[in-house]
Amino acid sequence: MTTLIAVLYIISFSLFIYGLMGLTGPRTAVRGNWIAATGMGLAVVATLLQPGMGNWWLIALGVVLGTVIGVPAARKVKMTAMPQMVALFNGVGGGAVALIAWVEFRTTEGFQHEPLYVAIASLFAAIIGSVSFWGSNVAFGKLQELLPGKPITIGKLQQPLNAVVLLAAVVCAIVIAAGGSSEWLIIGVLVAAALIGVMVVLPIGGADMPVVISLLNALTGLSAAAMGLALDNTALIVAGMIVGASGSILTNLMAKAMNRSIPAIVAGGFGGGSAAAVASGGGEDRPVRSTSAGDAAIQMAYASRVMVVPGYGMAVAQAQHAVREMADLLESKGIEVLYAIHPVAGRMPGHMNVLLAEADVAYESLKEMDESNSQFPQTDVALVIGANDVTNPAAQSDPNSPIYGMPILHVNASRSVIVLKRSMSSGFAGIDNALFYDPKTAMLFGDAKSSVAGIVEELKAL
Amino acid sequence: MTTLIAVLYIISFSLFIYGLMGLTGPRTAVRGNWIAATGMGLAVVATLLQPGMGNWWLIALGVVLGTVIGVPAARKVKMTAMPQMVALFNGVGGGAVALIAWVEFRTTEGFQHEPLYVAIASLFAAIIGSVSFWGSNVAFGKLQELLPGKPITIGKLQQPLNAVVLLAAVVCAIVIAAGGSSEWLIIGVLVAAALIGVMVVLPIGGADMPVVISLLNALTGLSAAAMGLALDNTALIVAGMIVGASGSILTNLMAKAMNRSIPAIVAGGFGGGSAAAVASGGGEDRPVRSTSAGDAAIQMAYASRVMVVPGYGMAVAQAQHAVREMADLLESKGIEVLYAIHPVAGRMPGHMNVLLAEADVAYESLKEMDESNSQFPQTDVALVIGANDVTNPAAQSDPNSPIYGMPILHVNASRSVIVLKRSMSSGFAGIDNALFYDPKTAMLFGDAKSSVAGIVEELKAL
Amino acid sequence: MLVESLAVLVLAGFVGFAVISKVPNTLHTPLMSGTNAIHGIVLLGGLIVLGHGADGVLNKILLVIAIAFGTINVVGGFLVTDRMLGMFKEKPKQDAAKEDGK
Amino acid sequence: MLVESLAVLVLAGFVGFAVISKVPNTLHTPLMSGTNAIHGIVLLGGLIVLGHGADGVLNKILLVIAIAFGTINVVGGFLVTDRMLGMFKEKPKQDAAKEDGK
Amino acid sequence: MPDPESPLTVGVVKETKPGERRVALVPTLVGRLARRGLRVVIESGAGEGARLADEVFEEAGAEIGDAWAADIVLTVSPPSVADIGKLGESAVLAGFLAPLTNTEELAAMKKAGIRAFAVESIPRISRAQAMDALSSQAGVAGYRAVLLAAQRLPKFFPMLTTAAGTVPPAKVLVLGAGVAGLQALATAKRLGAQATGYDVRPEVAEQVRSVGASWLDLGIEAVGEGGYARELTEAEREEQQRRLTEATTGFDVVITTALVPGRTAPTLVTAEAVRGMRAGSVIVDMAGETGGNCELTEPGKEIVAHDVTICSPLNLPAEMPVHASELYGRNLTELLELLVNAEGELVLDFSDPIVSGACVAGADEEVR
Amino acid sequence: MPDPESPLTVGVVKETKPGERRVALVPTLVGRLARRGLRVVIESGAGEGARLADEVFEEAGAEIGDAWAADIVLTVSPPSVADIGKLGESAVLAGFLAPLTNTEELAAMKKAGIRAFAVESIPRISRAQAMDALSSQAGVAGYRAVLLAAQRLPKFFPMLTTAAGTVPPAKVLVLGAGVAGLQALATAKRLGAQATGYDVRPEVAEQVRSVGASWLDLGIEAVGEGGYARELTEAEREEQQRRLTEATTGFDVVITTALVPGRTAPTLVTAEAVRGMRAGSVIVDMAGETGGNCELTEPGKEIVAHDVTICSPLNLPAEMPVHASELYGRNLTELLELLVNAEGELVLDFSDPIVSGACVAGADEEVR
Ligand SMILES: NC(=O)c1ccc[n+]([C@@H]2O[C@H](COP(=O)([O-])OP(=O)(O)OC[C@H]3O[C@@H](n4cnc5c(N)ncnc54)[C@H](OP(=O)(O)O)[C@@H]3O)[C@@H](O)[C@H]2O)c1
Ligand SMILES: NC(=O)c1ccc[n+]([C@@H]2O[C@H](COP(=O)([O-])OP(=O)(O)OC[C@H]3O[C@@H](n4cnc5c(N)ncnc54)[C@H](OP(=O)(O)O)[C@@H]3O)[C@@H](O)[C@H]2O)c1
Ligand SMILES: NC(=O)c1ccc[n+]([C@@H]2O[C@H](COP(=O)([O-])OP(=O)(O)OC[C@H]3O[C@@H](n4cnc5c(N)ncnc54)[C@H](O)[C@@H]3O)[C@@H](O)[C@H]2O)c1
Ligand SMILES: NC(=O)c1ccc[n+]([C@@H]2O[C@H](COP(=O)([O-])OP(=O)(O)OC[C@H]3O[C@@H](n4cnc5c(N)ncnc54)[C@H](O)[C@@H]3O)[C@@H](O)[C@H]2O)c1
Repeated sequence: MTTLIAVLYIISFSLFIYGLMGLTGPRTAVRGNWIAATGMGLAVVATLLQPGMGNWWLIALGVVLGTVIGVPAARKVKMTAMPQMVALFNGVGGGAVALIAWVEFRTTEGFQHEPLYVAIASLFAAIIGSVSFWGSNVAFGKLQELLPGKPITIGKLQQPLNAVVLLAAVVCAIVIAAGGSSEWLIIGVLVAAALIGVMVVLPIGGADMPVVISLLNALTGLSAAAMGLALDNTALIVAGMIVGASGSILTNLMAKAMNRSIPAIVAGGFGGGSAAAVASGGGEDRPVRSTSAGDAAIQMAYASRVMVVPGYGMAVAQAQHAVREMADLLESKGIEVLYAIHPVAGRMPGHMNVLLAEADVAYESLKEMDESNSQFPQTDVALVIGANDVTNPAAQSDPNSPIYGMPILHVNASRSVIVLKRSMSSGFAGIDNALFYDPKTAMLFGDAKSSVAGIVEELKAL
Repeated sequence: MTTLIAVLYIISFSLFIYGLMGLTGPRTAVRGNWIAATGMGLAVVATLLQPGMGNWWLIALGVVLGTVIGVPAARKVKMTAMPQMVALFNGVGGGAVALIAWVEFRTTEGFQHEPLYVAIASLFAAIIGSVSFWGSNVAFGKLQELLPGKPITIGKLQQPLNAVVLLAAVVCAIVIAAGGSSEWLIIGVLVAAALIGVMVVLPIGGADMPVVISLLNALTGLSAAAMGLALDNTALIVAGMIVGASGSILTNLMAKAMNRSIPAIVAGGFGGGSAAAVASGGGEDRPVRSTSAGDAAIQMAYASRVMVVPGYGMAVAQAQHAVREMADLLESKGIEVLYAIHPVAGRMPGHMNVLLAEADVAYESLKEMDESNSQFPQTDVALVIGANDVTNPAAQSDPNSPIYGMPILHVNASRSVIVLKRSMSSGFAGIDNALFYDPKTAMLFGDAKSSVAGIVEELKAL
Repeated sequence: MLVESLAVLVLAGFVGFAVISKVPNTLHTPLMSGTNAIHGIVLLGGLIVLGHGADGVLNKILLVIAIAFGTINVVGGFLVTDRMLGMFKEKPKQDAAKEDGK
Repeated sequence: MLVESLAVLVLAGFVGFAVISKVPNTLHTPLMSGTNAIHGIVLLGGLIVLGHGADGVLNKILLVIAIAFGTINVVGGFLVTDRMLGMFKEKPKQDAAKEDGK
Repeated sequence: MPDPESPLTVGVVKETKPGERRVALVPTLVGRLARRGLRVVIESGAGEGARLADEVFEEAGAEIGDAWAADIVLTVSPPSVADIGKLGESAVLAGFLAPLTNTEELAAMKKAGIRAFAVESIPRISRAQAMDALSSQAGVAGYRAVLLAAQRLPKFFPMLTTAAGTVPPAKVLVLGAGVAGLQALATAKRLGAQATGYDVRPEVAEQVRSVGASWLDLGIEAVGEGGYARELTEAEREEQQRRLTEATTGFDVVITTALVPGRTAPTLVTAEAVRGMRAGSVIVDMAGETGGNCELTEPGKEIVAHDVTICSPLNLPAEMPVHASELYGRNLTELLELLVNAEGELVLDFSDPIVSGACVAGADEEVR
Repeated sequence: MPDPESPLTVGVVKETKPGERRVALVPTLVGRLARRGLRVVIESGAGEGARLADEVFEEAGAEIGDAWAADIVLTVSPPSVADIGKLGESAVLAGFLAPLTNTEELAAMKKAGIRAFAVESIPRISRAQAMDALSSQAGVAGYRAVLLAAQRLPKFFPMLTTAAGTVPPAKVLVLGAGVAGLQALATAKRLGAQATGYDVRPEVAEQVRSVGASWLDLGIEAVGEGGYARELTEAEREEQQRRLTEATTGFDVVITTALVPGRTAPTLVTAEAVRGMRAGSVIVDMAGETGGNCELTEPGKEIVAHDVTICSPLNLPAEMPVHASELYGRNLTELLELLVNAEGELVLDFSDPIVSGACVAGADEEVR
């Protein structure tokens, strides 16, 4: 029986790994997720097959409770509230670890007859689990706007206070490992860890939350692995460690994609450094959504029509060749690519034509303004490359604007808009563009040529 | 002590993995190899630390013998003979496994008091080890031209014979596992496996040898892993299995790169299908070296000067934009890129100029024939893109050639030449080009535009 | 026992490390969510400890909560991940367009 | 014992699988050579069996040969790989050019 | 005032200036004006220069008749005092009117009570871009200037490596990178020349590079009002000339477009610079109208001095009458659509900066 | 025979044909001939058309003098019978000699004992590419033809989207895709036009596409000897005309280059096709010399028929004399280097297919 269970465990963690591999590519992600879920089902079945299992009713109670709470929560949450949902799920996972460690402490009278490594692993699991539970809950609260999203600090005291609490947790843990068996010790560990979780996450700004959640996720994985060591359960060890490792890499990737460093974020939590600042240029404090070449690539790769809207910035960057290459790639995937040419895009009559002809773009795919405007509503992605004034809705809506009365390209009639430019600064007319603050719009900052080259690369990798 | 050894083993296989990761990238490969070697040293030390080790003199004898034979062999082998050297090293590894399994059989009196899995693992190791030893030796013999390079078969009998021998090996093994302890049984296993090794590799043509060696390499890895299971040695299990898995992937990659399928190759060995046919088009049977976009990319990435030699094929493929992109990438790596423009390249005066100007190649990097010819000797890679007649040495050497007397670009004065064209077929003048058979020349077959695009992709991945 | 587990631990770490190499940004959040669901495996810990009979009411309560937590983590995690991946499902493009239109 | 070993085996397989994803063709042969050197680890098997005392002359002879074989595999393998990787070493380009000139 | 029964008429006159082949309206636009309730009257033969026969206009819905008697009269070049006499009372006149130089004609218009709109005077604000005839015609001129230079140059523009030797690319310098200059740069580059641009306004450097040309940096700046260049000081001008003379020597083709509206064109290419150029080189001076940017220019003529061909075409857009007329006609149509409301009534809203800016005669009375 | 003290002289004569601005040698090549031991004598004013003053030749080492009296005389266009009389006895003459049409002149040469080498007759083998004056001048002609068409067309070549509307790209059709045709296609494409090519030789389709143009497939083939097209049969010709007439209608510019050496040029553009073209369209007929590819062509003239401008320039390369002379001069120099050995002696090796092929007078005697 144990052999069978062990083999099932091996199969199940193999499924986790295989599923995870799938999750890293857009085409295999959906299937990957269900493969991992299958692995999980197998692991649960294998565990229930263990000889001498009892307390079936209580087990059923727990599972039913979890299902009843978890399924509707996952089903009903709005797409925009996904991140906090993940935070919550992560938190309860950490909570479970902490609780199990606590019970282990209680049933073994402070790990008295267990090998030292079991005690250490359990205590590690308890601390990290508790940190993760409380940290995740604070993250959830912030994202759900139950707590203020802005960093909350208690000033200079933050850092020493964090240090003291951490020390308390470690000391309690050492006393237990050394033989202490008073229940207050484990409660001390759990509470101190809880305080750390709360105090580290509270001072972190909302923009950094996804990275923090990912970090807590990796930590929960590690705590699960530690719990696996303590319980001598291969499935726990492997699954936990994989999550710990891949979660760390992922956290790093996410931080990089957002141009943040993990130490800086965590230091922020510890009271050092300043908290996140969202990229902004024009002194505007309206929120701007910025995106990456990878996302832009995926968005376009799954579109059926893309409209390229070139402007002076494409000319300055001399990005026309790169744009053509991108369009070729998209077309080879069966996506229709058109170009919306505004009459005064650029700085001379026919500026865009000259450049696109140089890059050998077919004349037929160049659309005049009127035709373009009737096409935008059937367009999945409008890719604005260094155009600004010619897309500015102020020309239609604001009689005081210097460009009032100029016909424009209604790019925001399309399903989504990606704007490639170097900063939030204005174009020829020197005025702000409301398009950039539209919820449909994502900004890809950087020189147009290198941004497009980046997209090309990502498209090839898909 | 055992704990220390176990930890050392863990460290050592971690070094293997880390080293292997390094070996997959050109920049980290050298270091990766030495990291893996360090891991190996550690594993040996850890093993020698085992309590109760003896026979030190004999051990020393074996190690000294191996070193005395291995080091000079590795040092002196010519670069062109590397593949057969690898085959030989792989073979002795397999041989070692087979010998150890044999001794295990002898010292345990046919695995009589060992768990079944030990017997199975040992027998598996014995079979695979022996196959690998003999197969590798045949591969070595073929590459070293001790055996004829052409496929050797015994006709229709091949397949049934192979089957019979395989059956014999398996039957002997089963009898042993079931309790048989006659030494003839294990000898039977080893000999039958040896026969398989020889008979499967003999019918495979020389061109497929690298793939076969890689396959045997993966098999030796698996046999090492099996031996590790039998000896309950983590280091052996992990290292062997990693080689088994990565070796399989690698074999697959190699086969793909050579446009061959592994089943087809092995089937060839088993007497089915026909053996490898080297790509050839012009009915010529002189050998032509073909290369891949990846190799071309690496060759250029590590050059200091690349000369692009465009011809009519670049025009037909309209590859000029892709060529420019490639040159930009190379230049960003600090490599000098020049274009050698032959006066009659293409089909009209100035054909290449028109195209390269369209792609915005700087006029300064276009070199006339005379200047180009004086630059080739200082050029690392001459990249001939769809040019043919204008590089044909027959124009200088063969008074009967229709192009005799036409000045040509002396591309083969450069350190290496890569020719991009679709086939071995001839150019405007309709004559064969000796350049393509020059040992310095590698052919990259395919439409010039897609070949260059492939090189661009590989350059980005470096 | 410990050392074999350590070997497993280290190898699992390498697997986790090697699997995540280049992930497009769009998949960061689903991937995080997916790994999050996988560490719901802690549910197994609850099952084992409770299944092997933890005495005392408090222990039982704590473990039931732990199991419930673990279950939420697992079930919710996979479901949420699946929803996030909606955009990558076999696309019935026309329908999606129609939905927008409605 | 066996099952823990199996877990290790499977994980190691995944590691091997995940590590080799995209390798430029030029590195195929050095990589093959490098993995070849690593399976020289069978040397350890010889050491263990001989070290723990194999009786009989034939056994001893066989094991000494096995150890010699393993050593050749390891030592030769790493050295040959290193030579193959010559082109990727920190390039003293000028020297190479001069060598050609000589 | 206007009667739906007898709609406003728009007259398109036949140009009389020698060499003027453009026409102020093309047949495709007749329908557009008709939709505004306007009747188009074409002077017979008005479209001849642009190869637009009277019948083609008629097919499009226009009438052939006395265009000068129409309510609104469209011209390409400024009408003479005699022509102004042919206009009806309180007629509206629109076209190039050269308000800064044709003072006599302007006085005649004012006296005759004509309400005249000069396209040159339309303020260059974003909303007015579609009416910007200066831009549309400058674009044509820039393109034609390069064709002219390529015709006159006894060499290839592009680089060509051939069996009979390699021909280097021509080096083209464009002085003044406004609309015409940029178009010239882009066209020269297209034809394969090495194009270099220069302008006093330093921010133009980016624009020059954005058409793929390179920038000649002399280190002199002069930015004036409304996006136009200001006149340079005496010292600046000398310095500029000195440095330009040095730089010019190496070019095969020099195209000059530097105008400061209403003032004599600055001398950018001195006689010394011409002497320094290679035999066979070509200068196309587009500023001939205001005296020319080259010291040796004879406006309207093509001369050879020091073995350098110096062309000073005064009306390049007229050499490409079909598209030039098409673009110009659309500019005027846009302007008319601002002056005539949806009911086809003339409504001059002088609070609109375009209307007040463009109006060079007849505004004062109406505004007060 | 030749005396090292008195080296062979090479004479470069002044062209007399009206409009011929090329010269058979340029100063940069004088030194190259001198290195072969040849003395170059230039007729005064020979370089004028290409803006090459006598002094420039002198600086390069040439003498001004009686070029007709030289041992070897280089010309651009075929000399008249009178000119042939000026040649010294057994002089060598090289240049365009029109051997297939100028029968009278050829007879005069033979009678005078002149050894004449016609560059038109050099076989088109690889080794002779550097002497291939047909190719080098055809390249020039193709480029100039497009410039001419762009000048005459009252429209833009490139597509331009502007505030005053969008201008579509000009559609250019090139009939006959030899050297001149390909160069024309490439140049038209460069200028932004939509270029389409057609030829009877089907293998040219790939070449047309290789310069970025598209191919007009009519389904008629005719491949002759030596890479030239053969004459079509009557039926084929009719079918071709019918289909071409249909296709031609949509184009703004048609450039024809279809020659079959020594025969009347095929009629590719019928009067009907011209009638079908839009007003203002342009035809450049490069085959004017042999009658023209367009039915309405008047060789050497520019006419307007059915509102279509039909140009038939007979000597396009002469309009770009500097580079045309440079390329032509190099072709002749390569030929001379084949006729004169390293010691500066004239050695006519009639076993060489180039020498025997090019020699149109004086060969028979020597060979036997
Ligand atoms: N076509 C004509 O004839 C003509 C003539 C004169 C004036 N204009 C005027 O010019 C304007 C044209 O509109 P438009 O939308 O084309 O241009 P625009 O409004 O001037 O905007 C261009 C945008 O491109 C961005 N950009 C510049 N360099 C870039 C680079 N290297 N990479 C990426 N982005 C870059 C700039 O933002 P960052 O700095 O943030 O990157 C800028 O906001 C109109 O206002 C028009 O009236 C046109
Ligand atoms: N420049 C002139 O004025 C002129 C005029 C007339 C003739 N010629 C003659 O043309 C020749 C020019 O020499 P060249 O070296 O430029 O050309 P070439 O000798 O004609 O060779 C071109 C090569 O390009 C390859 N190719 C064709 N399409 C390709 C594609 N899509 N992708 C990759 N490769 C492709 C062909 O091989 P695959 O089919 O195997 O791909 C062919 O061998 C000379 O013989 C010259 O005398 C020149
Ligand atoms: N509203 C709009 O969108 C719009 C439309 C068209 C033009 N404009 C702007 O109007 C301005 C002028 O346009 P234009 O094409 O009619 O130009 P222009 O014909 O008035 O002048 C041509 C160029 O010559 C330059 N110049 C003047 N004196 C010079 C000197 N001494 N040396 C060198 N260069 C000199 C000027 O700077 C100008 O760039 C530009 O800024 C242009 O962007 C704006
Ligand atoms: N040896 C060489 O490398 C070399 C050099 C130059 C030219 N050539 C070859 O010589 C040939 C002709 O060159 P050219 O440029 O002097 O051409 P050309 O002036 O002799 O003829 C022009 C073109 O017109 C075409 N043509 C003839 N009759 C036609 C008809 N009825 N309809 C349509 N097209 C017709 C011909 O096929 C030819 O392509 C080409 O094959 C060219 O490749 C070879």
